[in-house]
Amino acid sequence: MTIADIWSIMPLLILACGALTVLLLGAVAPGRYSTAIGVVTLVGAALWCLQHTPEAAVPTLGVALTPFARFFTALFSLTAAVVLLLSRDYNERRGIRGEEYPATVLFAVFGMGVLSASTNFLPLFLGLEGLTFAFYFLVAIDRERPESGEAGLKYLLMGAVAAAFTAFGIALIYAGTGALDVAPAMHALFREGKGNPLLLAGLGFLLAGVAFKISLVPAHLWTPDVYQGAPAPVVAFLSTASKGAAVVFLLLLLPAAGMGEALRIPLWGLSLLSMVVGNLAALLQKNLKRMLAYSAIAQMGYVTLALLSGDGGGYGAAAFYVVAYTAMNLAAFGAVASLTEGEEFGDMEDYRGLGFERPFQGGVLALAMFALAGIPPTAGFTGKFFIFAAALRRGEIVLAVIGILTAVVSVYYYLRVVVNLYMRPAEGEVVAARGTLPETVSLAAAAVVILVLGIFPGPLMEFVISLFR
Amino acid sequence: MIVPLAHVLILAVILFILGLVCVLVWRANLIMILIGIEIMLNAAMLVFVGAAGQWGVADGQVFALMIMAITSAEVSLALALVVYLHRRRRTVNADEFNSLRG
Amino acid sequence: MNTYLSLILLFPLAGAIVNALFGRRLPRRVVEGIACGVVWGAFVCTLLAFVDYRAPVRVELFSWLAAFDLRAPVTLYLDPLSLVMVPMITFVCGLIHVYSVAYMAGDEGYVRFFFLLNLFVFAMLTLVLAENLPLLYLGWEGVGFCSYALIGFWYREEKNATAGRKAFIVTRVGDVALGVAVVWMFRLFESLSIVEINRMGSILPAGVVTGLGLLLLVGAMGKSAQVPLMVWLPDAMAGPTPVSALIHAATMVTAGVYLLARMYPLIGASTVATAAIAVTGGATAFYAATCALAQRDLKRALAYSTISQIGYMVLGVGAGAIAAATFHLLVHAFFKALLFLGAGCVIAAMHHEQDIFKMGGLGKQLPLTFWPFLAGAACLAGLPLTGGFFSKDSILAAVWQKGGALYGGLYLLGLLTALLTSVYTFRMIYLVFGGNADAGAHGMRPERTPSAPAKVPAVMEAILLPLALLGLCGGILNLPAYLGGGWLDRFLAPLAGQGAAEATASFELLLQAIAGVLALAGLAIAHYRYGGKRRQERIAAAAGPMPGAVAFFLNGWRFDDLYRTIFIRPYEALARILWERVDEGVIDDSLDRLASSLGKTGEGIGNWTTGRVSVYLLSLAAGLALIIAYLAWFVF
Amino acid sequence: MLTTLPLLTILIFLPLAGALCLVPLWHREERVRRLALGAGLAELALTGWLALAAPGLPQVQGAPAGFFFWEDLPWIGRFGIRYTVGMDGISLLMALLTAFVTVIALAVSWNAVKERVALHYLLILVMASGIMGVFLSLDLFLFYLFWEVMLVPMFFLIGIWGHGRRIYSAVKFFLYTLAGSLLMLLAIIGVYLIHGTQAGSYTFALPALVHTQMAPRTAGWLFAAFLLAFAIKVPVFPLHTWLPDAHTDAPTAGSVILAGLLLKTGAYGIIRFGYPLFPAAAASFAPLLTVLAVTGIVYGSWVAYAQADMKRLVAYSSVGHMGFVALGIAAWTPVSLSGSVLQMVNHGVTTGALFALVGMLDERAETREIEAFGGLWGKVPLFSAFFLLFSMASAGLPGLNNFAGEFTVLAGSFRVFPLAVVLAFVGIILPLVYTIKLVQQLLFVTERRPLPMSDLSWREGGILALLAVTAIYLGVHPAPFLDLVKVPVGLLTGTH
Amino acid sequence: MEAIIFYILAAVTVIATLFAITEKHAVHAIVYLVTSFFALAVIFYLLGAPLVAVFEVIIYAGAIMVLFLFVIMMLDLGHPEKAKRPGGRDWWPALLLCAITLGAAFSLFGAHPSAAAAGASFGIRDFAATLFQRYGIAVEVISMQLLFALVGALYLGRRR
Repeated sequence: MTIADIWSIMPLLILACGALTVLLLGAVAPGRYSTAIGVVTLVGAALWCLQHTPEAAVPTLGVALTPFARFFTALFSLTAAVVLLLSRDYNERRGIRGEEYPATVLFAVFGMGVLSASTNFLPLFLGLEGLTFAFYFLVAIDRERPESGEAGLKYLLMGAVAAAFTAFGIALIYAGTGALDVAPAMHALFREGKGNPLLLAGLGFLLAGVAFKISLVPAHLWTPDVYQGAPAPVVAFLSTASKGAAVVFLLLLLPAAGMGEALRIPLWGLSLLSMVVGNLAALLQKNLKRMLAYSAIAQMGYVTLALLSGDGGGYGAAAFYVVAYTAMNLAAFGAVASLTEGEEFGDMEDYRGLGFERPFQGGVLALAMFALAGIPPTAGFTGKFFIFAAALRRGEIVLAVIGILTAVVSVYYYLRVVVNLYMRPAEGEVVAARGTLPETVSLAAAAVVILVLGIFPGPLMEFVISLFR
Repeated sequence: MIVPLAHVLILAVILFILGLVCVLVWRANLIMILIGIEIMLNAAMLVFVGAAGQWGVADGQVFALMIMAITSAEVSLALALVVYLHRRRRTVNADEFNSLRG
Repeated sequence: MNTYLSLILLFPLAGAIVNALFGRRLPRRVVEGIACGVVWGAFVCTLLAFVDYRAPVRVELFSWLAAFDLRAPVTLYLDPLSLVMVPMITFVCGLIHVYSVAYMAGDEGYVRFFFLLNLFVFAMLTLVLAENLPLLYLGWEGVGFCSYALIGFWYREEKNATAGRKAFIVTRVGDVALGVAVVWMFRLFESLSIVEINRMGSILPAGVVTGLGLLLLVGAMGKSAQVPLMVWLPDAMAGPTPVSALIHAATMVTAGVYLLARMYPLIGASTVATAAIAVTGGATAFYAATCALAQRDLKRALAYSTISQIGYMVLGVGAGAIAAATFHLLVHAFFKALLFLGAGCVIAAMHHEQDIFKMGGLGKQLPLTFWPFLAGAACLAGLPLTGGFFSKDSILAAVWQKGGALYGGLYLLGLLTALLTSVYTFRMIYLVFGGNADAGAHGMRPERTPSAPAKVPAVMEAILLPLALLGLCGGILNLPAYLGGGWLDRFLAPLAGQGAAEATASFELLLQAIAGVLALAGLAIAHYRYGGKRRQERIAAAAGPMPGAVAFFLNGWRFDDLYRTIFIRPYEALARILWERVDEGVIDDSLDRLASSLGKTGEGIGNWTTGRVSVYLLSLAAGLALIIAYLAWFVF
Repeated sequence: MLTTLPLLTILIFLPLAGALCLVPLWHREERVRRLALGAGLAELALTGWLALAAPGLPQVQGAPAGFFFWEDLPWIGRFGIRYTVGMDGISLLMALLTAFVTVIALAVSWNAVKERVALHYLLILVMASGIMGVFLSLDLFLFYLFWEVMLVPMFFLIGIWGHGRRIYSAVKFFLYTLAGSLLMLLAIIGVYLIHGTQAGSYTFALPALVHTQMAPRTAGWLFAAFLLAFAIKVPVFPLHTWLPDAHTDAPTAGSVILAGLLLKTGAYGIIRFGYPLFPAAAASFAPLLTVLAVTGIVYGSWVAYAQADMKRLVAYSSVGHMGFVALGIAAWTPVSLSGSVLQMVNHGVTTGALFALVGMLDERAETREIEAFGGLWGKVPLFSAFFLLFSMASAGLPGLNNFAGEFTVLAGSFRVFPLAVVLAFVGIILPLVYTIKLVQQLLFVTERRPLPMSDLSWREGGILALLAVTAIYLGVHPAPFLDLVKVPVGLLTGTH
Repeated sequence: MEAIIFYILAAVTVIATLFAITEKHAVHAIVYLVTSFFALAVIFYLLGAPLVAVFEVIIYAGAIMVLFLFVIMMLDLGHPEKAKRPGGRDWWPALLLCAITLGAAFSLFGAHPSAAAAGASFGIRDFAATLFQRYGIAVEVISMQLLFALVGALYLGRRR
């Protein structure tokens, strides 16, 4: 390991050191600067990723900070920074104390960074497990609410089983090729005939495991429970960065493998089921976070559609959508978090009239809903547009049509939130919190990203596509 | 290699399935579910070790070791959670944790 | 000439606009002055134009509809036909405006009244002077609207408003046919100009011409209250009497005749169409005459007589006697306006009592009304040497001249109608003016009606005189050939196309003699039944239950009931069914159901999330099993 | 020279800028009203000036024939998406209508809206921007963007300030229209891809896409998607059921804009995009569209007759009137198309006015039950006169605006679909039937229930007078407007 | 010879595991499992992975399973009378799914062309070099993860 090596993985080191610093500082001065240090670390890592161009990737470590990796590391870092900003006052109000929380967030980002930078299955797996592991803990972190623990348990059990699937899948792939490097293994997949059976089996196990992470039907069932049980900022993080990382996982594998029929059909089914089940189940949900969970399932169905249309530009579309989706969900859950005063507002009815009582948070929440529904000029629209363009170019007409129809259905439940915010009067005294400065800043940032990506998606799209050359 | 890789794989997949069965069947007991996961992970390790032997590279063994490490981390957190929840609910029946649903 | 023509239209329009915009701020006299002034102004312009007239002129004022080959500018066209119509219209309108000033003296809604009246004049003149069909249609609908608004002028009474509505809708039915004819002609000729269409009509196959002719006929039926679209006119009498006189007797209702005459060069080529026109006219004439026999309401009786007379005109057109029809149109305008205005005087005198069985003895009390009214009645009945006699007779002569079984039958029907006309006319005279004023002493009159008639303003009665003169002497407009030939015939000759062959003088005399005898016979019958003492018996009988036939005629052969049963009720019921069953029940409900079933499905799917983690794990494993099984299946 | 400015961009974004200016004045309602109206008037003035100046301008370089103004900027390069806006005669007419109706909508809500005033005005202005964008965009992506953007403010208008089942109606409106337009989005992408593979360069620009060659089956499906989206907006029977609910429950300004503008975007879309992109498919769909259009004409008017709520009645009447527009489009002759465009404007004015009138009644009596009223003529003559005028316009009285459009449509369509035209003529009676029934119930007879009633204020009178003058002008002298659309219609139908 | 031992051990592993998962006493199950892991460790050894074999014994059988036992005892779950074996309704869907997966996996493995290459053997040195040179970052990650496992466990274990 040379200085150059260290230099090349500097962002990862920054994140790791940041996590440790927060942890250590917590022992010295409990809960004082942890959020600030966390945010600074994350922003620093993000800036490093965006600014610094290493001379060459260093494959010997199994990780290479390619532009792809740096982009996603930066994205996840910034997401985490926003989450930390959102969490600070939320945690205070909810009585979640201690430096464990910010440190674990940093650790999760570290895992994501490793994952995005991996060229080898081992770090890839470890990154994935590391970040999932961080979330086991984060989901269960609210000790005041029994649901939080329950959600953590469910997430952990599912996650562990999925991890076993993933591990077994990787093992089969390794058995088939004798190499843990991603690229050669994936190239070998469709080299002959219909595909190497052992590799296919491995990929099958892998897919089943990753489906859990992305929460694709039928591995989606944990999602509503966990979203409902976990604290809102954690859900904001879980639904954005964690899912994003899982998509990154597939983005690292699929382009190298190519989209053989053996791979296409399972993805096709997952995408179809997710779009249909997610959107339908969300329709009459009464709990906002559960509703958003089902919506997340559906949204991931769209991302899967993009993934399986990779040859038509779908990888770029999927990456773009990850960014857009991150902004939208940060806005949505961020608004929920910043409105929380005492108990979280679970029931949709709790949001009645808040659009006028809390104009800023309500407005951001409404914007997020429109964005998730894919109404222009928001990132949700451009993202969906790119996905469907890719799908049609790849010839996935049936799935595209079904996707569009389910998108229509989905608008209903997004609108329900807006309806409650603006069209039903508040009952009794409004107990929602007024946003604090960090919350306002983070929500505003998310909103701006949603709008900017909705109106000028060009530069980001251009950049994202360049990642897959 | 003392035996064909396929045999190792078959043993591994049987183990894996047994672990899966354990996970799926023992809904009444969190501990048993965790044990099932351990069995599955062991099956994965077996594949790694077998493949490492087959291909003659150490990566597989390293991976197996890492799995072991991960497992220990996971089990410790999982058991902590089990203890934590048991303190609240006095049960280790996984299905009794169903306040979140719908 | 251009100026005159434009002014003819502009005057009433300006009057209408001024009254509409400022009428409520102007003193009453000014409003009335403006209203009357503009019409007389138009009349003066008409006379000037008449004097100036040499050959047909067209004046394009400005473009209206213009899209590619669809060109319908506001273009006026003055030819003999319109030239004879316009003076009549402006003159009668002028008189009636003046009459109205007195008649409406006590009404608060005078601004609206005069606005509508002026607007009507404008629309009517537009109709007559229009050079192209859309413009004609504008006038056509414009008069319809004014008619609607004026029938329902006393809008507080539901009956009046409903009558206006009925008139508007029923005439609209005819308008549809007219509209179809217009667009069809546009399709055929790529032009909407009446002149051009008439010129090019001969190139069309007979079937098309027949179709167009029938469509135009239906259009005319609506406006001119011909069978079967005649039901609106009797009800239209709900309007103020000057309106009835102007719109529903003299001018608007004859628009259908005018239209047919206008388009005769085109449709005359089709024998089927002309025959249909003739049959319609004849049937209407007869139908309305029978109805008029049984009417109790003075104005309704007059209304049926109007329908009947217009039937004659249509019959005339159907017989190709454009000049005769126009002749009758003009004369009828005078005497029927006269009758209505006279009726207005009567009604005013009777405190708005319109039942003729409750009148009587007015001949002595209102002599200034009675005598002109009698003159009008003579014209209507076609007593020899009155204007009505000549005009009606020229139509009948033309029909006879046409020959053939159909026209022969129509001629006989016309004669029968003439007899009936005479009967009902004089029945009316006897009942209204005959007998004694103290009929109330017999206890038939409701107590609330004061026995003494009210004072009728002098202006109103004065107006009757010129009309009576015109009606009586109208004959000189178009004397029969044996008296030196008619001016109108010659004037309208260019239009008539293949006009009826000239009858010999002696033969014509014979025909006229027959008609004259019939008219007198009618008078005799009326005298026999309603004259002298028997008048009281009839009145007494009328108070009792009606015989079926009388009721049948009184109710206009029960066409109203028929239409209510087969059109109105089903329409209303279907509207409700379409709305509640189809629109909300099927179309909308299917969507709502789709939505709710989606929601239900979603809830069902949501139940999958049972909260029990074992189910989640099972589902996860199922996913794995499916994927692996598919892959295995795929590899083999 | 003023014409070197990016006038169309200004035109599109001026209302939006106005809307943003409202934000600092949030709680100062009187100023908000004035400012919003000022923005609307400025927009109207600008549009009017363009309308006067446009015909004299030389052909813009790089623009297709017939366009007075043309702005073209790159936007999302990789996908060939450009910010392309252009104005030809049809767009100009629609822009005029947009600015006009916006001003009306702003003015009618002056007193009607008492809560959340700034937001109300802001939404109207945003919507004006969106609609203006729809009428001016020539890049399909851009068009789609505006197409959906304009839904959102309307959703809020109905949902927040509406009556009755406002939330149901708002959501229904949104979902219904979105269902069609999302499928259209797929079709847009489809055309884009087909064209791209043929031409080698991907673009969403309409002028390029019209040259795409397509297999009939493909074209049929794509056109069907376009047609569905537009037909829902028009609305064409049987896709109309969102309309009565939305219109009825919307606040007055919302109804005015819905009827005046939103419905027009559908028809405009078919004219501008649907037919030119898929001429062959459109021709094969024409009989179907005709049947639906005629059914809509008859059916809408028929159902309107049964209504007890007058706003609903007017709403159903819209179904009938817009059927004429659809018929004219289906026939696709120069005359019928000119008529359709004219009818779009006419319907906007007439129905907008009727909604304004009904809104004024509702403001006073707080009911829209037809049965509740009666004898208004005696109590509020000015109101009644306007009501009668616009009712007659709606019933197609010649000399008023609707007739000009309807007649032109019918005259133009007869060549292609004679039978349909005959039936549509039957559809001319029916509006009269319900209109004068309404007039009779409202204005005539005597008062049924004592209701608080006062005649029009100056502001209301002014609005209605403006509308009335427009209606009469359009009825008497529509030639300038028809001339305006002559060139584009000629180009669209291939007759010059 | 080694092959025969392998098959015997394989049978032992499978049977021990089978007992483990059907055993209703958690403590007994863990004992069976430890047996299974011991057999597996020997298999690892036979397959040329002595280090993994050692760790299997130390960590799995030694540490993890003991941890399980601790928890069972701590939570007082060791009462066989309370324990309940899964009923039939719990078994059949699981067995069905697993049978499908197993069959499919078998058929996929069967379709795999058996690789002829018998790799060279390698020693602990190679293993260590691979671990710390090639996968240095992985060691970092795993150490972080273990640290956070500790953090998490402590956090959850903390009494309120």
